[in-house]
Amino acid sequence: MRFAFSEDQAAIHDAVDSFLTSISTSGGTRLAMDDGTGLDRPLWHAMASELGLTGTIIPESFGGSELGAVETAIICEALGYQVAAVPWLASAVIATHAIARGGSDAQRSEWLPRLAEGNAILSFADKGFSCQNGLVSGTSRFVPQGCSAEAIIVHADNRVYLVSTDTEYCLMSPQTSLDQTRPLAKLTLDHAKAELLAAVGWDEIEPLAWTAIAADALGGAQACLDQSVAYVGERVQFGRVIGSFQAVKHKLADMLIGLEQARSAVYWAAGEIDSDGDDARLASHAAKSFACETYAECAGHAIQLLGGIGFTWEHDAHLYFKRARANLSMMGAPSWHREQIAKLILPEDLCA
Amino acid sequence: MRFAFSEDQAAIHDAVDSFLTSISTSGGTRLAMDDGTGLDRPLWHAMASELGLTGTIIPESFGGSELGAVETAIICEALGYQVAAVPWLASAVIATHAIARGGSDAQRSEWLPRLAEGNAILSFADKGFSCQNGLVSGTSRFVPQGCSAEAIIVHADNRVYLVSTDTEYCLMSPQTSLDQTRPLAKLTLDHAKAELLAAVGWDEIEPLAWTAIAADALGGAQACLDQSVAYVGERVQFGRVIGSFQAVKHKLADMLIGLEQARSAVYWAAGEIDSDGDDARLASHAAKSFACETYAECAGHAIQLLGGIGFTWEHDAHLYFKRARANLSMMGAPSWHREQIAKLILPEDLCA
Amino acid sequence: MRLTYTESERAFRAEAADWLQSALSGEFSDLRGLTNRVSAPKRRLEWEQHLGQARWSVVGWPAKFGGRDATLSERLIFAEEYAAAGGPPRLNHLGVELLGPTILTYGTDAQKSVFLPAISAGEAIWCQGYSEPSAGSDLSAIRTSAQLHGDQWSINGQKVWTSLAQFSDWAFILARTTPKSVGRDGLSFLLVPLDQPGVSIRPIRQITGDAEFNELFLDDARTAADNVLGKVGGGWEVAMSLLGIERGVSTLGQQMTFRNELDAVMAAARRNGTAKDPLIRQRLAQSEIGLRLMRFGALRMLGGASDNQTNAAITYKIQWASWRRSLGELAMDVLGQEAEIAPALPAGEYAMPMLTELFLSARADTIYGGTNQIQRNLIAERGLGLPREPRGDLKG
Amino acid sequence: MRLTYTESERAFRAEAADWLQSALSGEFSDLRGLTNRVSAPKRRLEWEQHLGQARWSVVGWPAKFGGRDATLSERLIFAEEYAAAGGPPRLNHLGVELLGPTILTYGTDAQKSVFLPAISAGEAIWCQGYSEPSAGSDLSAIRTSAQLHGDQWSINGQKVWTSLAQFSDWAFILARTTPKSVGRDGLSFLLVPLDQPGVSIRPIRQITGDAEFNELFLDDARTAADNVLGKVGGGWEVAMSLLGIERGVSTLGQQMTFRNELDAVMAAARRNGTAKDPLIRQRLAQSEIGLRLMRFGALRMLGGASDNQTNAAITYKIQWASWRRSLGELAMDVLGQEAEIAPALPAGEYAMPMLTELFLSARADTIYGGTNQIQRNLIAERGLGLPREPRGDLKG
Repeated sequence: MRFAFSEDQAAIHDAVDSFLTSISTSGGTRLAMDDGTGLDRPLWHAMASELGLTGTIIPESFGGSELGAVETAIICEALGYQVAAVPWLASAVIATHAIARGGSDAQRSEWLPRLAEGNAILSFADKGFSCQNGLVSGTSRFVPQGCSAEAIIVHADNRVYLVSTDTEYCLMSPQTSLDQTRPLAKLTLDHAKAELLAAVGWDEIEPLAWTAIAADALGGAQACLDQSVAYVGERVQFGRVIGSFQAVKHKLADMLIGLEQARSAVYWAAGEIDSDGDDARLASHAAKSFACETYAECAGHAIQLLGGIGFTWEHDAHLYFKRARANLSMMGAPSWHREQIAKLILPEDLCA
Repeated sequence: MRFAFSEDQAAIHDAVDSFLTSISTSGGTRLAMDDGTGLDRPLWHAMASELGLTGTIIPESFGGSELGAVETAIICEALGYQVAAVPWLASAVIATHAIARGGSDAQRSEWLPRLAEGNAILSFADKGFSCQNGLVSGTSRFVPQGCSAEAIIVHADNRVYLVSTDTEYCLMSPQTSLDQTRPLAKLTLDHAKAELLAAVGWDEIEPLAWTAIAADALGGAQACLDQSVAYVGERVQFGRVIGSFQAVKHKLADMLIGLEQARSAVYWAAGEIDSDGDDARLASHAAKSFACETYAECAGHAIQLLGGIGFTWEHDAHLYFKRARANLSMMGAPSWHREQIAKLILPEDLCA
Repeated sequence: MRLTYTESERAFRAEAADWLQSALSGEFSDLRGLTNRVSAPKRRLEWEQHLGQARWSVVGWPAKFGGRDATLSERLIFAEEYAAAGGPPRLNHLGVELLGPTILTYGTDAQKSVFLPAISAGEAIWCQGYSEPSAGSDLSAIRTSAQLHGDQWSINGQKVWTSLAQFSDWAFILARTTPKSVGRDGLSFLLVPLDQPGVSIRPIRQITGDAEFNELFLDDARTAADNVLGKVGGGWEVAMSLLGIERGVSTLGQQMTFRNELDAVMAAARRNGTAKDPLIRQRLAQSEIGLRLMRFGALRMLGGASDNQTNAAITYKIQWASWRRSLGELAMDVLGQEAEIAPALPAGEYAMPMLTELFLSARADTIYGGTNQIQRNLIAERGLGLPREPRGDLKG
Repeated sequence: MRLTYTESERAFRAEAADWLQSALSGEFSDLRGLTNRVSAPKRRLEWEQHLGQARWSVVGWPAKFGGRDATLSERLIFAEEYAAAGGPPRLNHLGVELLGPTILTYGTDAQKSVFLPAISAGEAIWCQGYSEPSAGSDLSAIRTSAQLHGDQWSINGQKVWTSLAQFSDWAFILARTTPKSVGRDGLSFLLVPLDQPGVSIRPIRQITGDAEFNELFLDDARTAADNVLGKVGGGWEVAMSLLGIERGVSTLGQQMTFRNELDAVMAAARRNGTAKDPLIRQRLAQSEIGLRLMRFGALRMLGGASDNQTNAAITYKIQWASWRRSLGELAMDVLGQEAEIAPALPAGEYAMPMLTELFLSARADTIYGGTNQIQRNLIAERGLGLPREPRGDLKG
């Protein structure tokens, strides 16, 4: 039993970190916000071509690097740190995971190589749909970066379908959403032809998806802490840097306390998924609820510590604050995840 | 509309405060704890004989001073401040209120004059009983100062009964309870003869009872704050009085913020009861839940601020801490009271 | 303690309700239910003037300045009815609620007769110039200077977080009139017209997408020598008195807005069924409690209750700011992902639904007018007598 | 990252489980399930010795001092099995978990060979003398002095909050060996036998009714000149290293106790039906999460994870202390008024049911070993590099 990154994992961590630190800027994110796509194309292409990050969970035989959940979490964390506006979570993690795990050889051959190269962008719709006779119908207003996706992984009754967006039975419309770094689109399917990804159930997709969102939250929370620490170390009021006041120090300490637990949660969940452990579901519920709440708190504290500046559009604090909120509600609110944990630890037949 | 004490109320406030400050000591409370009764007899007799406090809500015709809920709250607050070990809440407020409001002329004549003089001590049992053919049966382990009571006000199916403890059908046994200032006794009634207090329902007793507990909590919380402020103004660590550290100041500020709201809650509820307002029930639920939680927090913070000292038996902090807990659970936990408020503000037929 | 209304209070309520109802369902029906503080400034200016003509703009002021000499109860009643009728945010909030009462306390007769009628009539809209880039929590670090040149003050410096300055005619600003003075000494409270070459205003876009706040640049801005409120050099006292008012009577109207906001959250919870969720019910109940306690706290503070009136006042700002922040979070949890979607807007524009905007804007509540941290200092020092923190000697 | 166990780890687990099962269902069955830290001291001393004879008392220590050279995983496994078997609180917790590892780091060969076998064999029970009446949060304000007289230290002063001193043979104490030194300098870490005329011990009764803590009066208490751990004058470093251990590996065993406590709360909730209450379910789930995260936090901290290992360590104390305090409150809410009742006891005695005692004793967790406030300072200063607060010049 060992709870630390392997050498390979540590190397990936360092490589991704230094790559993103050098190439990802909030300027890129803001351009992607302004044009409404939430898609920082230069960054996305660099991720694909320079580090092959778009294919990390794709089998080597389809052009990927076949890495695990821990590596996925490492990359999510780094992208979250940058509030990067890329469809990584929706396309390279969730949709790719569904196809790699659930697709037939034909489906895998059709999609995985293009996904690995970053040439195909997909998204997912986790609620609001039903399927009859291979035709999917329903509406979801919550499809991340849906307007950039050529196909959607759709969940209906625990089965997973692949639906092209390029048909008359599919209507995808843009919306202004709170978090503009991953804008939510409205998807309506009206008896749209769907391919079943037969080898996987939606519940098998969830743990990695939850953990990936949690890892994004972890990275974002760390960024909020780092930016706050930097600011309070420089800002002077009452003749002292404000970082010398206990009210400020203790708030930052609380952020670090939360973050450290969130970090344990994310990598515990990823480790459980990688080792097919009995606790994979428990751990990913824990990671999703804990890390996302920590992010929301840290992003809120950052605004508070930055004062007026943190409340301006110009400062990046609100990008984190809004993404934190989006992470919180995406694929189940914290209280829902905790209730699922309660179901696991308090089996009904054991209750009075 | 005026939300301030009348001149009479202010005078009662000052008189009770200075009387109790001069006569009530935690030494008296501790003696009452040690002998297991939770009954500081010298204090009780002084309350009765010197200020007539045992008869405040009794009509003048029965020897009382016929005061209202605001005055009751004022006295509860003062007794809570002293963690006084007297059966005021159970006997002089709840039981007396039940008889004064619900008793026949005969019942009132039998009990109220003796209650007014402090010569009769009663208690109450709010759950665990049923009545058939005028005979009450059941068990409660939560009768405050029950071993000192000659009769008990028993709630069964929203009716209110008066049961003597001096019969073979009534078994009252002492227990060691967390809060020794108002020890809980175990009461078992086995077809005990009961007198119905016909003119009142238990639900009519509740608002004043809840408000009285809340007022006790308010006083206790204020004492915790005052004692903490005094201590941190003297204790030196790191070459400074610890009250100059923001971590300490801000905790105390939070205590005051809670207290001020608790104060509004208690006197709002008392005012609503006195003016028979539509919101009497809402307000007393609010007071009970808010003030009791504030007390629990303030008592906990006081221990934290006092450090090791606050954790000793010798220091009074634990008397407050334990009484705060007892107030919290007596007659409905805060979450139960909030759920009742939710029922009032979200009538079911208006919900989707 | 009297929680019921008198006959004449009930009559006052009926009169106010009738007038508001007729105005907001007639000529000003476009403003009914508006909640955004930067929307429709031109119409809201007309609304100020309409209120003024009917003597409903400043009911608590003396009649000779355009008010009705309303009692505290009546002011509360008017605020309740204003909110119930869906009255829009007051464009002249700062003039009506903060500066006016301060002029009533510190103004000369001449100042009163010039400035107060203009406020009550909706002819002079005011904004507040306190904070500066280096003087935020530490307000006494103000650097903006003012020097008397003949019969005029010449003012130089920069203010920030100046709410609604872009719609205002005047600003009340705190400036250093004693050269080389430090801290609270040597400051004066100046009344400065904004329509002049020495003043420029740059709106600051906020996380809501709106620009309610502004930067205010003063480059040899001018005002008449007697446009000082209180004593020259005595500005700190006036400024603090105004902040006290901000925490005091001005809050009753605000509470009615809070009532509307909480009602909107409850309505949303009923609509989508989360009103049946026990966790949500707890939080809705707690919000209801919090709002009621603010109301009675304000009444205690304003009603001359002898029991710790100061403490009620001093704890009020952090109470409402924290309450509203929690309400914003509750609203988001009630609505779930729904709250994160707005109707499609032109690219580059950004506006969220009302309850989402509440969630965002509430993040400023715990910052402006003294952060929650500064409030706790103040409560500990003034309310509990604890020692102040040692000041450092670094320059900002 | 490997979350599974190896073959040899599974074998170690089986061996430990077998031994513990047989000991605690046989000769020591009276101690099984005991949770109170002051109960049955004599039997628990025998238990220490029994563990020592079978080399289960200090599994992580080198074999030559009575241990088994256990790996981190094995230590974790032993702690899990110890808790699962219902092993009682270790009477020599301070010797085994804190002092022993510190001697392994700082001790001379002579000290190791004298003190370590005595600890592992359960022949020397230890307590800790750090805090003093004027040196609590500010530990460096220690006044207890020690002066060398010939081949002996003479020690004078007073220690407080000395856990389990009444059952101990030795104390490790921090004393000022450089006269007139201040702060962290001039302190030494002394090993002092308690059975001597210069030492008196007064138990302090706590809010639980028990007396786990003591005052320790040192009036010309004596110890041999070479009973100094680390350098003379270098006691601060040794003391801090020990506190680091307190926050480190010693916590794994403690977590198993937490597991038992949480299980007891869950069992109570199932029994009385509150396990169906959605509010209680949220809090039980959150407690479960918190406990799991402590476990993985500890593994991260101890397992040489490169990612912020220090931060994991530095945030650990406040995590568990706050977690346990919440658990105590949850336990009370689960049990309701039931929790407030104990079986009738003789007058003057006071003992609460196990979960109520948890509620009470948890109030000390956020105080001893550095209050939550001190922990936050430490986290901000060491973990985040924020500046220290200015020190004052008042005398305590």
